[in-house]
Amino acid sequence: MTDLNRWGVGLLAVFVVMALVPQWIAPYGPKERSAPYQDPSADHLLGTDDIGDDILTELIYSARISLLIGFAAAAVATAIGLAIGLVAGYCRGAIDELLMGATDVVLIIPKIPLIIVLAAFLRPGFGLLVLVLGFLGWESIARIVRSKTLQVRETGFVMSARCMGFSPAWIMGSEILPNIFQVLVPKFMLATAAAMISEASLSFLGLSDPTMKSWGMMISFAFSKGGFIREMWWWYLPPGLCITLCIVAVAAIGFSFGGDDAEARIE
Amino acid sequence: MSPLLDIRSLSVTFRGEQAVRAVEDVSFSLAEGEVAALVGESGCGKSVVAHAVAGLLPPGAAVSGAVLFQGRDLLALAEREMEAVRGAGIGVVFQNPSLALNPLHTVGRQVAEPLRVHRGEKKEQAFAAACRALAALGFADAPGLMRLYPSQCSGGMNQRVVTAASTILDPPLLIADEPTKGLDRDRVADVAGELGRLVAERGTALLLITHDIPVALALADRVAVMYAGEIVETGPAREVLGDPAHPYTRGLVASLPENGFVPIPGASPSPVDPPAGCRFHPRCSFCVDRCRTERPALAAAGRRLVRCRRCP
Amino acid sequence: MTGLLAKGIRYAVSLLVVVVLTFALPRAMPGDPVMNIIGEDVSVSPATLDAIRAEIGLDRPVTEQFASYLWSLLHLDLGYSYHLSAPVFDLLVARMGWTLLFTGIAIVVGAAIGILAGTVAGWRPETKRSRAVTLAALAVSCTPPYFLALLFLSFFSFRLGLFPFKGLYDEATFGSVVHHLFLPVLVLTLFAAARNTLIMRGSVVQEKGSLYALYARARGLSDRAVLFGHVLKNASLPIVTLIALDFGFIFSGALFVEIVFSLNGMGTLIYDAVLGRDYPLLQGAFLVIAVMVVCANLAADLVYLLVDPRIRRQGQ
Amino acid sequence: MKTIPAFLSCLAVLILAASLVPAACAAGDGETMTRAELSAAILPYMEATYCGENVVHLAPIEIRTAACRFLGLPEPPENTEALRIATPNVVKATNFYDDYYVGIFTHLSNLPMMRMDANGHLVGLTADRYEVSSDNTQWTFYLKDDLFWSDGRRVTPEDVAFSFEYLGEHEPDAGWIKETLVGTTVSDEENAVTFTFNKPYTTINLEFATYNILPKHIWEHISDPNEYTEAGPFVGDGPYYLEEIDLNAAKMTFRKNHHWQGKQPAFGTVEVHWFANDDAAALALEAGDVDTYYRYANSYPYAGVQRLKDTGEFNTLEKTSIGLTFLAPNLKRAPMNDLSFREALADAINYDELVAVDTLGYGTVPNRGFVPPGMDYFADTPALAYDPVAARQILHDAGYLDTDGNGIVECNGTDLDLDLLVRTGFERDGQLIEEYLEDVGIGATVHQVDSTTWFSLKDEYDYDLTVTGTTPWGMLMHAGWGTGYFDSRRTGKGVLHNLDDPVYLALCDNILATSDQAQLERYAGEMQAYFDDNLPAIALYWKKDVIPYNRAYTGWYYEPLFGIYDIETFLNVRAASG
Repeated sequence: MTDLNRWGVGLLAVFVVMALVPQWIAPYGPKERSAPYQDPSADHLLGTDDIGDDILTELIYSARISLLIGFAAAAVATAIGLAIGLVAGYCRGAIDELLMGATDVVLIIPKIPLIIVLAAFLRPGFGLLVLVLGFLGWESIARIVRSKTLQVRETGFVMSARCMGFSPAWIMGSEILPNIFQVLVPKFMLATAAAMISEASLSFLGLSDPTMKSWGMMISFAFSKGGFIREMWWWYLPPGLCITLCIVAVAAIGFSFGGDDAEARIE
Repeated sequence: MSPLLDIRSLSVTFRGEQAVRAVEDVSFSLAEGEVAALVGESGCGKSVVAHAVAGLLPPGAAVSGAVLFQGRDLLALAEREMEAVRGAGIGVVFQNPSLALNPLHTVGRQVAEPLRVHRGEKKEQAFAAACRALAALGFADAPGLMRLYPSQCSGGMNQRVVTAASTILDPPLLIADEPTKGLDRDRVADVAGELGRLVAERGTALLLITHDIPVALALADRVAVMYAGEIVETGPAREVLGDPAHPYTRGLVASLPENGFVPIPGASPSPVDPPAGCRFHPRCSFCVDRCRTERPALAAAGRRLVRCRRCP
Repeated sequence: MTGLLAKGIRYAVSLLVVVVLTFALPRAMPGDPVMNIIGEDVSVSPATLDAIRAEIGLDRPVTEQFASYLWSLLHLDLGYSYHLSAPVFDLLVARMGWTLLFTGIAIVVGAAIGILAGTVAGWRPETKRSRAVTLAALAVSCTPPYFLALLFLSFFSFRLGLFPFKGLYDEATFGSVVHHLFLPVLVLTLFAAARNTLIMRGSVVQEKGSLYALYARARGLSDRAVLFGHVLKNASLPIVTLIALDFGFIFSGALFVEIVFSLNGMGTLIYDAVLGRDYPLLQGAFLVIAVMVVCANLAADLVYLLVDPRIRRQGQ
Repeated sequence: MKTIPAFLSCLAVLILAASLVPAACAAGDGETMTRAELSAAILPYMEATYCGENVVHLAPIEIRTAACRFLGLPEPPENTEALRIATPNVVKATNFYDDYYVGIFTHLSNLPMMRMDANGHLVGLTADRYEVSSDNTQWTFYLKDDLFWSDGRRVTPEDVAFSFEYLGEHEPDAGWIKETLVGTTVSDEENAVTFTFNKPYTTINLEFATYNILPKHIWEHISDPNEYTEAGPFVGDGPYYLEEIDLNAAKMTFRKNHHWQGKQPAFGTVEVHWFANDDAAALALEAGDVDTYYRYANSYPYAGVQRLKDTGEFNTLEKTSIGLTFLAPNLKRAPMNDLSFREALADAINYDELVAVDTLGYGTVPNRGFVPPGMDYFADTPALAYDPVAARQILHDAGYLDTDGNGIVECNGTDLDLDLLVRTGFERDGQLIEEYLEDVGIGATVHQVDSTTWFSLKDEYDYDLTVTGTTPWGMLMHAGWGTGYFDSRRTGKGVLHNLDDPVYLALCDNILATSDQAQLERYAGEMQAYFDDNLPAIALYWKKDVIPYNRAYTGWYYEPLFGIYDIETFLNVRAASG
C-alpha cells in the first residue's frame, strides 16, 4: 500500500496547489468570459460553460472550496472525536460508558437524512455547512481515540506522570495525545473524504450555497444548464473526476497510515 | 536407515522492505519414532523451522536448502502434493489451541475435517471416526463434545481436541509448536504427559518446538538449541541440557528458576542486521576478538555439535 | 446477557434521541415553530393554522407537548403534510415499498459481490488483480452516488438508449419494472459492493493471518478450502453489522438515485419535501429511516447471535 | 325538454344499428336480420337501459357499443393513438384538487369558464358569452349548451356556481372569492349563472380563465378536497377526461370524452409524462417517446433546441412570451429610491450578454417600458442600453462618489454593498449583474436563495436588489401590464409590493375601473410611460417561448397564458398529410 500512499500524497499535493494558488495555474481569471458553450480547443482546453467561463479555470478555482469544506469539517469532527475519546479513555468508568454509549447512538443515526433535514431548516453557508458536517462525523474517531488512549494510559510514562501529580488535562494533552497521533491522521483523512462527498451531494440537492463554487456545484450547474443533454462531458466529467480522485487520494493516505483495519470506512 | 526427517542447510528469508534472515543454514534430522526438541528464546527462528517443514510459511518467504521427509524433498513439492503431506504425513499442534480452532465450527467438524479432506470420507463416517479419536483421548462424553463450539470448551479440552485433529490420520511425524506456552505448571505437565503418551503409544516421531527446557528435557531424546536463526548446539538432550557447552545454552540453563534465575545479559539481536562474527558475541562473557569477526562453524564435540570457537 | 441488555438500551436511547430530535427541530430552528411544523411555501387557511397552534400548544410546558407528541407517534401519527394533503405516515408507507424493494436488492446483491470481491482481494492482496479490485472499490466508494448515477443515466440511457429515462414502469408489468429499475439498482449495488469489498478485504487480511487458518492449512486443507471453508465465514461476520449500519447509507444513496432516475420512491418524496420546505414530511421521513436503521441493527445483532457461537454463549 | 335527448339517442341507435347490419351479416355467418327486426329488438332495450328517470346523454360510441353487445357483435375498436407530452412540471400527488400542475393539466378535462386565444383575447370556453353590469359588480355567464360530463350528464349552471363556491370555501388561494362574492344566481332556462360581487371587478373573465369547473354531483360528496387523493378516473367535460394519475409511471392519462359534442380530436388518449429533469425530457423527445414539450410559463431549454432540430423529426413554434426576467430595486430603501441611482443601474447592465447567455439568442434587449411586445396595447418605449460610462457619470453627478478610490462608491460614508437577492434558476444572472455593478462602482453581494426564503425576505423588504421573473399570468394579474408585481397594496408569493407612488396606484385603479377597450389602451400607454420614466423595475431581457413538436403532426396552437396547453391544440392536432 505504500504505492497507494505515494500516489495519494502526490495527487493531493496537486489539488492543494490548485486550491492555494489557482491564479498561477488557471489559464484565465475567475471572471473572464468568452462565448458560451464552446467545445474544447487550444484556447479553452475544456471548453466554456453556459455563461462563457473557461471550464478549466473554474475547475482549478473550485478546488479551494471543495478542499476547504472537507478539511474544515474533518477538523471539527476530529476535535470533537478527540475530546470525547480522550476523556472517555482516560477517565474510564461511568464517564466512559456514558460517552461511548452516546457515540454508539450517534453512529446509528442516519447521517445524510439528518444533514438534509438540518440543511433544509438552516440554509447553510460555509461555516454552517462545516459545523453540520463536522458534528455528524466524529463517532468513529472517538472510538479509536478511546481505545488507543486506554492502551497508552497503562504505559509506564503515563503512569509515572500520574504519580508525579500532573493534571489529567496536561497528561492527556502532552503525554497521550502525541501517542495517538498516528491513528488520528488516517481518521482525519477519512473524515475529510466523507465530508467532501457530503458537500458534493448537498450541492447537488441545492442545499448548499451556489455562490460557493465547488466541484459539486459545477456538476450541479452542468446538470441544470444543459451540459448533459449537449453531451459536454468535458464540463461534467472533470469536476466529477476531481472529486473522486481527490477523495481517493485523501482516503488512500488515510488507508496507508491506518493499515487495513476494518474500521477504516468512508461514510 | 535414512532418517524420517532430514533438514539440510535450511535458510529462510522474509522479503519485505528489509530482508529478514529468520533461519540460516540449519541442518537437523529426526529418525522414525524419535522425539527431538528445538529449543531457544522467542524469535530465534525455531518456529520458522517448524513452519518451513510443514510448508506453512507465508508467500513472502524465500526458502533454500532441503527438507527431506520420507526421502522426498518437501521444498520441491508442488502445493497440491504438499497438501497431501500436511495432516497425513506431518501433523502440527499449535500453542494456544483455543485460537487454533475456528470459533465458528463445531469441534467435531474440525476433528473430522482431515478425514474428509484426505480420505474423502463421508460425513457420518468421518464424524464417527472423530468421535472415536476423541474418546480415545479420554473424553467421556465424546458425542456431546462433538457438537460443542471451541468457545464452549476449556483450554485443556481444546488442547486435546487439537491433538486429536492433528493425529487422527496417524501421521508418522508430529510437530508441536510451543505446546506449553502460556500454561501454568500443572497444565504443562498434563500436556507434556499427553504428548509423551501419544508418541509412546503410536510410535510417532515428535518435533517439539519449545522455549521450555524442562519440557524438552522430559520428552526429547535429542535437542537442538537455536540462537538468532542458527543452531548453536545440538546433541542428546540430557547431555546438552545437563551439561551445556555453548555459552548461550549455559545461559539458558542458568536462567531456569531451579538454577537460580540468572538472566542472560543483553537482548536478542535484530534479525534484520545480525552481528558480525559469532552472533552471540555481544552477550557472551567469553568473547574474544576473533568472535567479533569470524563466524564459527558447528564443530563436533563428542556426541554433540557446538558452534563456538571457545568450547570444544 | 449484560451485553445484549446494553445493546438494547443503546438502541432504545438511539430511538429516543431520534424522537427528541424530530420533536425539537421545529421548535429549536429559526422561525415560527408553527410554520416550522406546517412547512413553508404552502397555503393554509387561518382556521387550520389556529387548530395547529392549539394542538401543539406552545404555551403548555414542553414535557406536556412531548408527551402528546409521543402519544401521537404511538398511534403512527407523524403529522400532516400540508403540501401533499395527506398524513405523513400514509405518504411514507405508500412510497417506501419501491425504495425498500430496490435498496433491498442492492444491499443483498452488493453484499454478495462485495464479500466475494473482498475475499479475492484480501486473500492475496499483493497480486495485480487484488490491487485492481481494491482500487476500483476505493474509487467507487469515493464517488458521490449521484454523480455515478448521472454518468450511468447519461451513458446507458441518454447515449445508448438502452434504458428508459424515468419512472418505475410504463405498464405495471414485471418486465417493464425490471427494465426501469435495472440502472438504479446497478448503481446502488455498485456502491454497496464497493463498500463491502473494502471491508471484506480488510477482514480477510486480518482473518487469514489468524491461527485457525494456519492450523486448517496444517491439517492439509487446500488454500481454497481454507479460504472458503474457514476464513470466508469468519471474515463475513463484521459485514453483517456493517450492512446494518450501511442500511442508512444505502438508503441515502437511494435518495440520490431516485432523484436522478426520476423514480417515485421515498427519496424523491424527501427531495420534494426539501425543495418545498415540507418540514413535517422531512421529519417523518428522518424518523422512519432512523427507525429502520435501528431495526436493521437489531436484526444484525440477532443474525450475529445465530451465526457466532461465541456471542450465543455470552447470551446464555 | 328532457325527453328530447332520449328520443334522439334512440333514433341514433336505430340508424347506427342499421348501418351495422352488413357487418352483422359478415360476422353472423349468413344469419341475416332485417332492419325492422333489428330496430324492434334494440329499441325496447335501449329505452329500458338509458331512458329512465335519469336523463343521461348517450354518446354515439356508447350506443354503438351497447348495440354491438346486445347483438353479440364485435365491439367497435377504441382509438388508442396517443398524443404524448413531456413536461418538467412534476406532479407530486394524486390530488386532483390541490396539486398545482394537476390543476393546470386538467384544463383539458375540466374546462375553465374562459380561455385566452392566440391574440391574447379572452374568449368563452365553458361560457358562451358574458355580460357585465355597468358598475362592474355583476357578471352573468351564459353557458354553452352542448357540454356533457364524461359520465353523460349535462354541464349545468349549478355545476359552475358550485365550483366557485366550493373553491372559495376550500382553496386558500381562491380566498378572494369567499371575501368578495355576495351571491350566485342560477338560471336553468337561460343556462346562465350570475355572480354578484361586493365591489367592482373588471377582470373576472381573466380570473375565471384559470379555475376548473367541477361536476357538482361528484364533488358535493367530497367534504375536504384537499385530502381527496385518488388515482382516477375523474369525471370531466372537456374533449378528454382524466383517466389516471400514475405517480409510479410518472404520467397522467386523459381519455377521450365520448360525450364531447364539439370538434372531435384525432387522438384516443393524451398522455402527460413528467420528468424530474429537463435533460431526460429532452432525450425522451429525441428518442421519439413523446411528441411535444410543455412547461408552464417557460420555453423548451434553449440549450437543447438545435440538437432537437438536428434530428429532423421536430419543428418548433417560436412565440414571443409575455413573461420576462427583471431586476427589481427595493424602492423602500436608499439609494434604490433615488431615480438617478436606478438610471445608473439601468445603464450598468450588459443586456446583450444577458440575452446571449440566458436565451442563446432567443431573446431581445428589453425596453424601458418593461412590458414585452406580446401583450395587448404594447407601447414602444426606448430600449435599454449598456453604457457603463454613462452609469458612472450619473452616479458621480448624483453625488455617489468614490472618495477613497477603491473603485466602489460610498453612500453615507461607507462603501456601497447592496444585497443582491437571487432566486433559484437565476444564479447566472445574479453572478453577471454583480460584476456589472462592481464595474461601475456599485458594490453588491449575491445572496442565492430558494423560493421559500425569497418569499420571506422580500415580504420583509430585506434586500436591496433582486433578480426574479414573471409568469404570463403574473403580467396579466391585478391591473395587467405587470402592475400586480409592484402595487404596494397587494400581497402574494411572487409579488414585490414595494411601490406606493400615488400616481402609480391611481393608474392601477383607473385600469381596474374600466372595461372599455379604448380607455384601457390609453391607460396601458400611460402605465408603460410610467415604467419608462420611473424605472420601478428594470427588465433584463424579453424572450421567446420555443416549443418543439413532432413534425408528423400539425395543428399546434399557442396562446400567451398557457402556451400550447390549450384546448385548440388538442382539438386540432392531427397527422400531417403526406
